[in-house]
Amino acid sequence: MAIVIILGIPLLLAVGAFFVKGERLFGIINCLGYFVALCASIILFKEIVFAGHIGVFSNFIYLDLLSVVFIVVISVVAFAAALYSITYIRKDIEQKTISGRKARFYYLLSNLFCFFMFLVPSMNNLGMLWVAIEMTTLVSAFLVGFYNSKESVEAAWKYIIICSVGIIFALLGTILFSYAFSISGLSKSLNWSDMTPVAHILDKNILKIAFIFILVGYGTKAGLAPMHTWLPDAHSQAVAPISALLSGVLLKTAIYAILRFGIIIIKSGEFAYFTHLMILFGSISLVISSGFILVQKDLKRLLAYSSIEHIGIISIGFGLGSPLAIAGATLHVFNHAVTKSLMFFGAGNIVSFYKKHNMNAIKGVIKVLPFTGIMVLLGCFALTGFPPFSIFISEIMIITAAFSNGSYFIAGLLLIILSVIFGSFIYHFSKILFGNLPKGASTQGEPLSGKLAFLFLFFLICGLGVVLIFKYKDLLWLAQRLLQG
Amino acid sequence: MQGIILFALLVSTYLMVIAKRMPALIRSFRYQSLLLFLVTLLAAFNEKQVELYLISGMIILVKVFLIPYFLNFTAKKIKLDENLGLFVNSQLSLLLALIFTYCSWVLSVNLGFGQLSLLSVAVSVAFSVILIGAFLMISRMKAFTQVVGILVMENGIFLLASSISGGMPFFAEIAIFFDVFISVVIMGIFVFRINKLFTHIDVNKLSRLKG
Amino acid sequence: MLYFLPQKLFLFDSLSLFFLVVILIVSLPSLVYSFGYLKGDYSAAKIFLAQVLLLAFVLFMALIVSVRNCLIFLVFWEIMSLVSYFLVIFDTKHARSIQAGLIYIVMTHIGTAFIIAAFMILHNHAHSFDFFAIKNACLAMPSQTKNIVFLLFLIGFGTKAGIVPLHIWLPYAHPQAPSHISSIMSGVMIKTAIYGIIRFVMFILGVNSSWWGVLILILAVITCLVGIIYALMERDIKRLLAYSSVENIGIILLGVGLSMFFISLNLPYLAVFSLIAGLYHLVNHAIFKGLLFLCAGSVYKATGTRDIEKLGGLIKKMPQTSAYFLLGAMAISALPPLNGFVSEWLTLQAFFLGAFNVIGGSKLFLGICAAMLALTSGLAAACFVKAFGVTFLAKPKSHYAESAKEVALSMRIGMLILAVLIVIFGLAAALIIKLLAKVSGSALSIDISNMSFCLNNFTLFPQMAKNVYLSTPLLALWLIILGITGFAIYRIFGRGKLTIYKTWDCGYYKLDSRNEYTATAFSKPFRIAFSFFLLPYRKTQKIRESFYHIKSFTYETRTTKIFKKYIYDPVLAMVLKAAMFMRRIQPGSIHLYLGYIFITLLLLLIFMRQF
Amino acid sequence: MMIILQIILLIITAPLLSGLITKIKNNLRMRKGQSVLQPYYNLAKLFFKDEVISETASWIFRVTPFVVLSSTLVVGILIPVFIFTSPVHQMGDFLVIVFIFALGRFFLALSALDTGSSFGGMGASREMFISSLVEPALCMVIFAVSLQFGSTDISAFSSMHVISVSSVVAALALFLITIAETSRIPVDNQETHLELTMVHEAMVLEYSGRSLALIEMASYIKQMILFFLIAQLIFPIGLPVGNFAQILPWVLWYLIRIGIIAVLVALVEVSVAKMRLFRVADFLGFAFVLGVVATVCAILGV
Repeated sequence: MAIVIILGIPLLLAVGAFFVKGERLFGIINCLGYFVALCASIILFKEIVFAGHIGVFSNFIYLDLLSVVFIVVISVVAFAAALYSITYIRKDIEQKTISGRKARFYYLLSNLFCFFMFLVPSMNNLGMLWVAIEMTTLVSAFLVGFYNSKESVEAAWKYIIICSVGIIFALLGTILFSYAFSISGLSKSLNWSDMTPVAHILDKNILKIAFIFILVGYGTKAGLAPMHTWLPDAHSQAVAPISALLSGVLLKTAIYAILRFGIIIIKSGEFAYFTHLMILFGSISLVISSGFILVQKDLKRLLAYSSIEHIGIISIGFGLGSPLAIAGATLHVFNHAVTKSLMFFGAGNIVSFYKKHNMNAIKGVIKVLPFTGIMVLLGCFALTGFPPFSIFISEIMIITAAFSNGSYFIAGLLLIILSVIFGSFIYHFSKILFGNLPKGASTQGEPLSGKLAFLFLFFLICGLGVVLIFKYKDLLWLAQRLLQG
Repeated sequence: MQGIILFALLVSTYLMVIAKRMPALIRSFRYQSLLLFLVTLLAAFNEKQVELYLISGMIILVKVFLIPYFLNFTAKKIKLDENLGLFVNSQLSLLLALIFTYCSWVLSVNLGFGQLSLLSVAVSVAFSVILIGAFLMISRMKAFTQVVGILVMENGIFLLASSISGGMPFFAEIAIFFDVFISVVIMGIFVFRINKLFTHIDVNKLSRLKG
Repeated sequence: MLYFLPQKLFLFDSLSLFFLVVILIVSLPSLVYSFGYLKGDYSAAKIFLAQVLLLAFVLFMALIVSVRNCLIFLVFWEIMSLVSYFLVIFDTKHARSIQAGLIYIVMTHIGTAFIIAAFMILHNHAHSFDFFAIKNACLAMPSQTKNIVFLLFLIGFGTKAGIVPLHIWLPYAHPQAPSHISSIMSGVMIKTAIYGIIRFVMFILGVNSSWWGVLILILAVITCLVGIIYALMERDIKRLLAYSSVENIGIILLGVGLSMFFISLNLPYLAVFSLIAGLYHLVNHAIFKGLLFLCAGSVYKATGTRDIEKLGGLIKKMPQTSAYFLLGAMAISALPPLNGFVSEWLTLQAFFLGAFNVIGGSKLFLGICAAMLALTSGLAAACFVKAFGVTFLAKPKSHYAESAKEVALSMRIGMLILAVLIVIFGLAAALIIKLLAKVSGSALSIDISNMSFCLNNFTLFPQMAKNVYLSTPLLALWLIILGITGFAIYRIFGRGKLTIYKTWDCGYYKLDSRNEYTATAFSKPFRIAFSFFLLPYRKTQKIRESFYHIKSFTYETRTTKIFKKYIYDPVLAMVLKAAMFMRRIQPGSIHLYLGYIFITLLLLLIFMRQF
Repeated sequence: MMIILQIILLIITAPLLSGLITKIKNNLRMRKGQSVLQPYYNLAKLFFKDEVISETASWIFRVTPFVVLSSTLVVGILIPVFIFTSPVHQMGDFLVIVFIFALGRFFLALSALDTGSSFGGMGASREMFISSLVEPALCMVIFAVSLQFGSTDISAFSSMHVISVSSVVAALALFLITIAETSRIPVDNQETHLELTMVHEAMVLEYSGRSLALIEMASYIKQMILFFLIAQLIFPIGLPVGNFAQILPWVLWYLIRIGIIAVLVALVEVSVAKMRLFRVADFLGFAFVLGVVATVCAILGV
């Protein structure tokens, strides 16, 4: 019943946000709740690894390995975000940027947001999956427009419109899938647990067309270029913890959705089709994002584009489809979620101190905020795939897989683009991190809970990097089962 | 019978394409929803399913009354000038709409529906409604048209769903209805906000965030 | 299958041990030196950080040369780059060190990308990352693949080693780091790249066609000349040393490339011999370049400037430092009987022996390479005459030099150790060569039991050469004997008293430091002789009061860094241009964005059959 | 024993050569000219004069004369001039000579910079420039020569007794190099003290008295050795096993050969004008090309 806990806690907290006065207190309750959720998700993971899959409420909620992996990722990032929110929101209140009422509003929405994100991987019915994803859009739109400035409202509008349109195409795709299922003379159902086993008898042609709609639709949500356009706006305007959630896990839930349908496509024997499309979009995302990263001026947009790049890597990884690649991609989902959250928290601190997004106006962060500065520096290296941090491992796995699949072009592209992106990252961050104190600024202390969030994530980045080296066999074993459906 | 309704539905969509002003757009959207309601009602008659009756009831409730009412309400509230701001003038839009219809017919054939069967007509109408909805969103300046566009696309999808797979599972349908309604409300709220901050709802002018 | 944690992780064959020794030889004195060097300039916490980083740096270099698994190698390689980056940017207050660090880390990362590619291709054939598994797989590898892998390795490791034109980062990064770090980077770190080339190309991949050696020889010759010519032009002493590191890498690669060439011609003895020469120069360069950087650091510490035009006369103010620097300069200019001389002699000898044993045009090729090496050593001598002369001799040219004091004890000890090593490696050449023979034998997996390189413990005697000997102790002995003889004659027969007086000033009565010959003036003949490559240009600026009376007149002459100007800058500009162009696809119009989605969808539907 | 003799003979005969060249030059210029023994007088005079050392100078300035002299003498005992093989031939081979000369030059240049006079600096700069261009040419010549008998062994070289095209070309190259190394017209001019023209003289400008004498001595010996090498290339006669009986004709034969070279040098000196410093590069480039030609000839075996 771990899943019920996981789904229940955010709802309870959302309700609680109304009644509990004092955002400080509630912040602590909040992060305790998510800590419980985290533990529950890990237990769930254990269960699934042994049981294979779990269905509750007459398979209304149905989990297999893939779903539970995503649940774990979500719970980790949600916990970190909750931890970080305590200080962040308090700082905002002290600086009079938001009122106490608004803080509670924030907690309400963020909890709903988390709830719907938890819902996505646990839904069995593809229609409900769609609904859940659409709801995440609707809820988080408020969090994007939270500060109610011109930019943030514009970003929110673009976010909501573009994602809704994309998602409508996804709905179309879903319907086509169900059509393909219904004409195959089986009982009417939208459960992937029913579809996957019989995928081979479905009409390939319809499936292919349907998958295009799915890919474009959920791809929009996942931020695959060229449908990524909403992403930098939304991420750069959202509240910092929410930016972390958006780019850390929201994109991944969309990826999850794509994979759900992808598995059906693979099962129906159209593996090459799936591979080509995924790799195509992955490569486009890589190239485009690298260009934007190179000449970016806005700190948070820079991170947003790097999310696009990593989504590209992930989809290439899943596209390659060999166990190694899938293991790599799955790992990358986790690693990127963790690392990117770290970076967004750092960016949040920096921005809230300098009151600017423009990187030309930010100097000497390491002197002003030593802790954040060092964390961001290390995170920057972690994000660009330096050992001993975990992203290096997942990237090397994907590259190895690409080479051993013989797709040298993709591998070469990966290597080149990664180097370019690395270069531009170091360029931007060495500009903002080092250098002398800006006039009138003094070294700032940082409260504990903020530091804890950083350390928790950083521990995961480093720890995983090391631990996985030892656990690679289990990893591959899981990866082989991952896309079994 | 059903064929005629479908044809009328297509026509109502074309009416939207040539609509230059807000009320006209909303009115023709209302027609479209009504026709959609008729289609589902027919399906309900044929298939003798309770859910379908319920669903058609919801259509007439949500799409024919609630949403257009809400849209009109907001439109009055922010008393915008009623022009939609066309990128593409209505004649050309109509031409494009026809082309879209043709494309969707080709697509439906590709999908393997029988030539000129009622099903294929329904599917191609549905697709063309979806495409035209998307086209509306792209080719009209005002924020409202984008909301309407999404609704139109949603209608199209609903038509498709009800015509090819006899609708989705019941609760999914309900959820989707609910969802659509929520989204419209939220978009309405944002239209308010935009109007408050920018003193216009001309989304074409919303271009502070670049690159 | 991917082996993340291999069963057998470490490999301590003689090659690894050799490199471990080299690392230690330079690192320990630098460590000693650092205590004195860091004191005073930094806070205690920062000094602690610096020492920790230094130790980590040394540790990871040691790990690099002792692992036996490509992936682990890669991990340590990257971590080493990371640590060294932090050391380069250690003085975060200087914007220049940030930029230097940027150039360094980016270049080295690009290099690593090539290395990764090479490893992956090898992995495809071997299905393992273990060195020996790959070594076995390489026997059956098609030569086309081998060539590709070789080129990848060459670019990848060449970037780290600073082969021209990939040397671009080196003159930025090395001077900016604290001096003991510079000495380690220049002395050891770039040698890890040489280790990579020897280990992966010669030991694992195995040389299969002669153009590999030829290519490396040509590159090496270019590297030597370019490096030393730039060094001649420099007036920042640490940049000068950095460029001369480029040159010395070239000399080392001459040995290595020659060895490859001979392997492909199946001349085992010569292959071993020339690899010995290369390795010998490698360790020598580690020692004397380490020493020189430490001395430069002492000068910087004592005077606060690195511009040799502002120095001078330090030989009286800092006698020990200057003595060490002189020793280092003599060694690097290959003067007998010091170590640099031995290794350069070995390299030349390798060329000559090779020429005697190959046929036809190769003889000429080798001869010309040898001549170029000779030219390099001539230029190096000139360069270090300039460096030592202008920095330490004559009168102080500015207040920086006048206020100089001899540096702290720990620094002097650090330098002393290396200075002693220079002499030892010069005189005990035969013994060392016996050891190096084993190393290169195992590196090339050639049996050296019936090869002899020395007559006895004092005399080198290449077996293949007809009675050619070299005995540095004997040479030193005779030099001293005859020198003393000369001195004796001077004392005994010489009459007349010795007076100290002003330098002859042609009757111009106040001769001061402004009349001295500057470094720029010293290098002028070279600047003109190599103007086709250096493209020198001058800026003159007159400030006139009237037409007749010029108030002030500034004149500066610069040289063009052609690789930066004609290769790197255009490429960078192009990339940025492309990026700026790409940026235009996102002008902020939501309709356009929706259009993208729509168009993508349509295109996919149209071209569906292609997927 | 023999080697001591050789050194002494070198030391004795070296100034004579210089005097000889000067004499020939003067006569060619239709002058009476100084005596052939003039260099000896100069050395003696210098040796007993007082010495002045610049106050700017450091210990480098003082040790330089001994380093220069000893390095030259080491070459002197390394090359078998009158004897078959030097007893210290284990000390090194042909290539070592290049490096040993470099040692002397290095210190000379440093001492020139040491006094802080701009003449010294100029001389040092030019000297290092010329010598660094000499090195490749010299290396090429040695390469060409040693190709003929597959070794860089000196005794083999000095006992060669066949003359080939390659060795003649090599000799020509070596001749040019010698002109540059011994600071003669057209590269340098020993007689002038005009700052624009002098190179070697500028370096030793600050030296006086005994130190100067030692340096002069060293340069005489160096010149002698280089001439001997040329002579050996053009008139190769295998050396007999050295003993006292045969030494006398040997010295004569040796002197004759040297004399001929001296005449050639003198002819060149009077017939060409000194060239600009930067044309020295072309001059030595030509020497290098000759070296290459010699190598090609050697490869072709002619």
